[in-house]
Amino acid sequence: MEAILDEIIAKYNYWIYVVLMMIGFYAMIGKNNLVKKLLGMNIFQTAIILMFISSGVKKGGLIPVLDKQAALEHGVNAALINNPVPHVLMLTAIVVSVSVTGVALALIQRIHRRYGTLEENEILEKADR
Amino acid sequence: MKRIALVSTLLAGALLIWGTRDFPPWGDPNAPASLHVSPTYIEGTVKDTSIPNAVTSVLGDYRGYDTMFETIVIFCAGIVVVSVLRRPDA
Amino acid sequence: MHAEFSYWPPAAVLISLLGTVPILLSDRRPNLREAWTVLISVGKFVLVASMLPAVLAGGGYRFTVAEVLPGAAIALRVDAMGMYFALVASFLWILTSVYSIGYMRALDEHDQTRYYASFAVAMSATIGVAFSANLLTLYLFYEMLSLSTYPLVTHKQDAEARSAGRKYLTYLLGSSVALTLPAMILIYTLTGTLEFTAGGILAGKADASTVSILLVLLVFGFAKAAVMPLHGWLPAAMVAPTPVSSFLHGVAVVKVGVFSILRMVFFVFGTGLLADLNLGAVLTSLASVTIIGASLVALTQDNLKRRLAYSTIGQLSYMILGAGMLNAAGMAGGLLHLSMHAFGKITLFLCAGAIYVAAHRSNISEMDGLGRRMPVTYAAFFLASLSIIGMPPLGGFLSKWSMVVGAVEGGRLLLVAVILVSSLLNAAYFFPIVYRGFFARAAEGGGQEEIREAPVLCLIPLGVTALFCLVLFLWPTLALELIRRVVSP
Amino acid sequence: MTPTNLHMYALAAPLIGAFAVMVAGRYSRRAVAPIVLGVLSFSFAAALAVFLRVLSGGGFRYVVGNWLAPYGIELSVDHLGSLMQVLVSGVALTASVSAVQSVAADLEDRQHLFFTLYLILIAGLHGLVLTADAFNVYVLLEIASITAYGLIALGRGRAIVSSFNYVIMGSTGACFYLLGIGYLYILTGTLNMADLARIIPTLQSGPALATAFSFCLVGLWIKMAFFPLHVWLPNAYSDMPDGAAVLVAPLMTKVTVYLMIRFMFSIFSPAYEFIQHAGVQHIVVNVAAVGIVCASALALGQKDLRRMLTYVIVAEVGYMVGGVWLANAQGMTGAILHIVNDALMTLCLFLAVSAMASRVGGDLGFEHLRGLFRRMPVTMAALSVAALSMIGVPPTCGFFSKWYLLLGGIQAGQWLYAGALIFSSLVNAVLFFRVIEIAYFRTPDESRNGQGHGTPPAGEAPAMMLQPLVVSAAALIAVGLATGPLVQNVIRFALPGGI
Amino acid sequence: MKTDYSLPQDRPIGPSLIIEVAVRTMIPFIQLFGLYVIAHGHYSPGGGFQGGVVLGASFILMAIAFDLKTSLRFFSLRANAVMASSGVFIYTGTGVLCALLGGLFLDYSAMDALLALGPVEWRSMGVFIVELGVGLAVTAIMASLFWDLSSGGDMEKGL
Repeated sequence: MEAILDEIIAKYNYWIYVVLMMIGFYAMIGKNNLVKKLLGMNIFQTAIILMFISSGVKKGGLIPVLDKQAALEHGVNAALINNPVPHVLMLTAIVVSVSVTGVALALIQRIHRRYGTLEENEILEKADR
Repeated sequence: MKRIALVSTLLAGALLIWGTRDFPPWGDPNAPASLHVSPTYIEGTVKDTSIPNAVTSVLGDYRGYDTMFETIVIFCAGIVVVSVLRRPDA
Repeated sequence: MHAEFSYWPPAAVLISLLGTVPILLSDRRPNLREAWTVLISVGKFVLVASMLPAVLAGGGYRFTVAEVLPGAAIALRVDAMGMYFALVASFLWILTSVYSIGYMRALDEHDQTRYYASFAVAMSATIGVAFSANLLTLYLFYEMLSLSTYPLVTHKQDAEARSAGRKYLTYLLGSSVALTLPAMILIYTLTGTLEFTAGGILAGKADASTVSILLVLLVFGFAKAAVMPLHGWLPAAMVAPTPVSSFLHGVAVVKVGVFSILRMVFFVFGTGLLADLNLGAVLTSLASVTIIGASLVALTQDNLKRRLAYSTIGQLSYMILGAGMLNAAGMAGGLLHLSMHAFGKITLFLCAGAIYVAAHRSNISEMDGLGRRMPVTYAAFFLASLSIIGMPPLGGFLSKWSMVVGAVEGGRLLLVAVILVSSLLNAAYFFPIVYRGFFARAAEGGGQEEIREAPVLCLIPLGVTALFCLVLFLWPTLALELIRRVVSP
Repeated sequence: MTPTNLHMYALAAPLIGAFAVMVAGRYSRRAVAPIVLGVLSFSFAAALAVFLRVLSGGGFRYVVGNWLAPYGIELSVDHLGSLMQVLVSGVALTASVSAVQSVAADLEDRQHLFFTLYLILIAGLHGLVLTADAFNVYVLLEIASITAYGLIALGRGRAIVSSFNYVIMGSTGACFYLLGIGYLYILTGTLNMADLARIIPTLQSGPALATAFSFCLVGLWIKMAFFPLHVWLPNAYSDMPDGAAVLVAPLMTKVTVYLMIRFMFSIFSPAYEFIQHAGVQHIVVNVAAVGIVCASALALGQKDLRRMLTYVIVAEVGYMVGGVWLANAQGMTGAILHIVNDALMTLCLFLAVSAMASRVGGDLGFEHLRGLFRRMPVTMAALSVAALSMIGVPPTCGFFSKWYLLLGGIQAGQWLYAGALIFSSLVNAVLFFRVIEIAYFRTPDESRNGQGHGTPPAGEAPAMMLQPLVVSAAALIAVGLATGPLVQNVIRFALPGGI
Repeated sequence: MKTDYSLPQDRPIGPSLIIEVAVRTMIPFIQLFGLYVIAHGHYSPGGGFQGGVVLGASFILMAIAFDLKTSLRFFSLRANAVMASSGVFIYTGTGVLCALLGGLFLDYSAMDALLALGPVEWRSMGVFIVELGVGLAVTAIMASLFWDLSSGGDMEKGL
């Protein structure tokens, strides 16, 4: 019991994003409304971004923007500075998710204009006809 | 449908939680992610690229290849939206 | 047997394949087109025959196209067995193409260009099978034959032809993909090669059960041999124009099936191995069932071509029977029957075609008295049927005799009985036709009077083949010489 | 050997071309085709040159931006990658020749948008086959997917709905893959494949590693439409414009299978998948077998040529995944060989489809195919060749990959898989001969020709569509005859050590 | 549950003087800030994406406050397309240029051959160039995304 609690407390960040991820994933595949699917997708991606960023944190670390002179004169102690790589990766991931969201929204608009609804089942029965 | 969704969601969640068991705790400065590659970036950024902002240097230079495609991704998004919405039969 | 590298084998195979180009180009000019056909068929025969001396001298030729799989190239090789089959096939093709001209023109058929073109492709495939150096190449040409004959079988393009074509491909393609291919891969896994080598490649590589499974897979996999129960495609294929039935379904296609099986028996399994595991019985029993069964069914058929088809099914199994005896005499008999039956059966089919051209009749019950109207045709028919039945002085006698000898040597009297019974059955389903032709009274007003012989272009070929049934009895030397090299290398 | 930049030029040419098309295409429609064909021919030539260099001098690794791995992003131009690059650029070039024709007809005033996406997709595929960086794979996958979404959405009828489903499924796959990569990153702190491969064995393979592995794999499976996860593919592929289908259908799934191979053997090791998790291996192979059977059965039920082909594609994915997971050299060879062959077969089939569509009109329901053999003999002949290759009739290339796959299946004792292969070849025979029979015997009834895209002009498709079709059909036989050298000189080096 | 997602047929509130004046005065500063974020990415948090988004936002704000046509007057669709393409082209072109100059792809230090700043300085320069490209592309795409999505493709009437 104790052990499990410590485990959870030590890694609560992961638990949070896993819960978020489940919410998003369920909405993506379980919901009937296209916009809700899309929202689920965004939640999912946010969860992943959260995970990456949290993996870059160091307790009491500084932001990875250095003082040029100080760095040149007497180097840098990497242990004191947060890990920049997750930020970079997540910049990419964010851009990707923005792009996909934009595309999806555009598609949703056309679908709505064509079928007059955003409920998947109604769309499908209209589309098959 | 919904039941399948629920089951697969719970399954995935359980797997992920199970997976976190041998992760380093949050903010651990000795996590592998903090020890293996990233220090080189932090220490190298100024003398390699004379860019004090490590994020920018990694984004634009060390991993510039990713960033190039990232730009292309958003470019594609723009074109897709244009091609989907701006159409005569709309 | 040392085989030296040469471009003759591919030339012999490809000539008719490339020949399709001029045939297709001269679509609008029938005379030119048919001139090409005959020219190509003659050229093919010459090319094949030109390699005969080397084979008789104990040598041969080989040619490798591409080393596609380790230990299994696409390669051609000319040996005695292949040469034997190739000679028969390419010689008969000449006669058939002459006959086709007469037949197709007399009936004024449609799409004759397509007909001649596919015929040429099928011929390439046949010779390719004969000259294949390994199982892979044989499989390649085997499939090519199935596909190239499809347009011929469905030439009529009506509903019946379509369903026949469907049946044709289902049986032939299906069996080869579902049975032959796995068997091939098993052999390859066991031995690491697919090369045809005298005495077989499986010896010592596989246990009895595997070998028997392989044997069954292959006997049925080569469904062109029409071993029962995979024979249904052959009667169905009789909707094709008669030259097709006569040549392809009397000689090329079906003999390719048998030839492939014999190849397997002699060059993949090896008679020695089969004898040790005494699996010859498998072959002989399957064959006997087919022989008797097919002959019985043939009795009931009224459509002449269908009767001939069932007779073919029966006769094909003779060859498998002979091979299954696994002794020199039997195997020789089987191989000899390949050519004897070829000449006999093609004559019969050509006669059927001639009757159809002249009298537009295809049912035996309508053929009363036709013999007096077309004596040449009926005479040829009579000779050929005698040869099939196995009466001296005709070729069929030699092969059946040698098989009987083989059966007696092997002490398998049951097989002797099978051969005799089926010969009687053959007589039973052939003689009535001849009898009706000559002696039965034609129904009044049947319009018998204006029926004349078929066009001369049809008569010459069937006359020649009928004569050959006789010639092969008197001078079978060449055939026997080639066969000797196969059964006792 | 000294690294060359040629493969980067092969990748960059379509990109630059895309921007050129985007800008120039707005002003003159005639500028599009020359640019597209020009850049694609250039990148094909460059890819070919690289391939020849690799054949002579062996593969090499290339660090973008001159940062040594694992700090910079690394590309691996080895035998397999370079072969794939040649395949991608070759297929792209052949397809685009026909595409410029069909797109000009289908959506005339949005050509430049179409071809911008088209070229970027090609560039993305180039990147995918070269990259040796786990995260880079994610970005490139998204590029390929987003462009594909767009191309599908340009299609007819239900296309937008299919495209949206693809968006959802595709992003799910991408997210799963990203999650897996995140786990790997947290465990190892690196994203470079070689570096990962170096570190992973040192970790005690705990739950996290297994989670990472399974999530990445499932993500890729979704992207490649591996059987239970294939639902998005048939609609998406049958609704997209033919000009796009000739590119997407041959390449996307195959490249993803290639990525799975990379992932399984350059990040993880055969030891990890096949020895430590042998049970998983058996399950996957059997799932693949079931997938092949089900997809073939579903294909039998289709009444439309395009939809039939899409299910055939799903079945073929089963072939390749199963072949990889057979865990022996034969199966692996077969899988890689089948990636090449299946790309070519699918290319030929879809080129034929778009050629037919140019004459019959958009709807390729079977009853619209009547009498096509007389009207367009060349097209139907090419289709028949591709059909034979699908059935697996020598000497077409389809036979030889099937041969290796069966060999591997039998050696691994996976009888279910081997049986499924045989079954699906039989089903393919039925499928394609049904089509050929309709086109060969049935005479077109004139009443129907009125509707649809007006009365279709009789006769063959335009030359721009026939030439690539004939080329691809010839390639099927040529590659088939060249199987021996291909396996000996290329694929042999691509097999991972230890299997 | 069926909801009505259709766009509002006409703008609920007419043009309001306060908003327009406020926006008119804000936009230049917003754009200036956007440029600053792009340019200063080397020394402080920021860079092409962030700055590009801010710049794009300025046009979006314009489209919201006035209406779509107004923003199109300042930033035409053609300019938008050219800007987006050229932005991405700058990035790719830089990579190719480095390769052509004898370095590897995207190896900025190779551009030392053009103008001797020293390889390290050139790396920083190169990053700046590509960030500029990214900024251009993102600005253009952000604006066009908003235009298309808000007006449903016909550039008639925004939100």
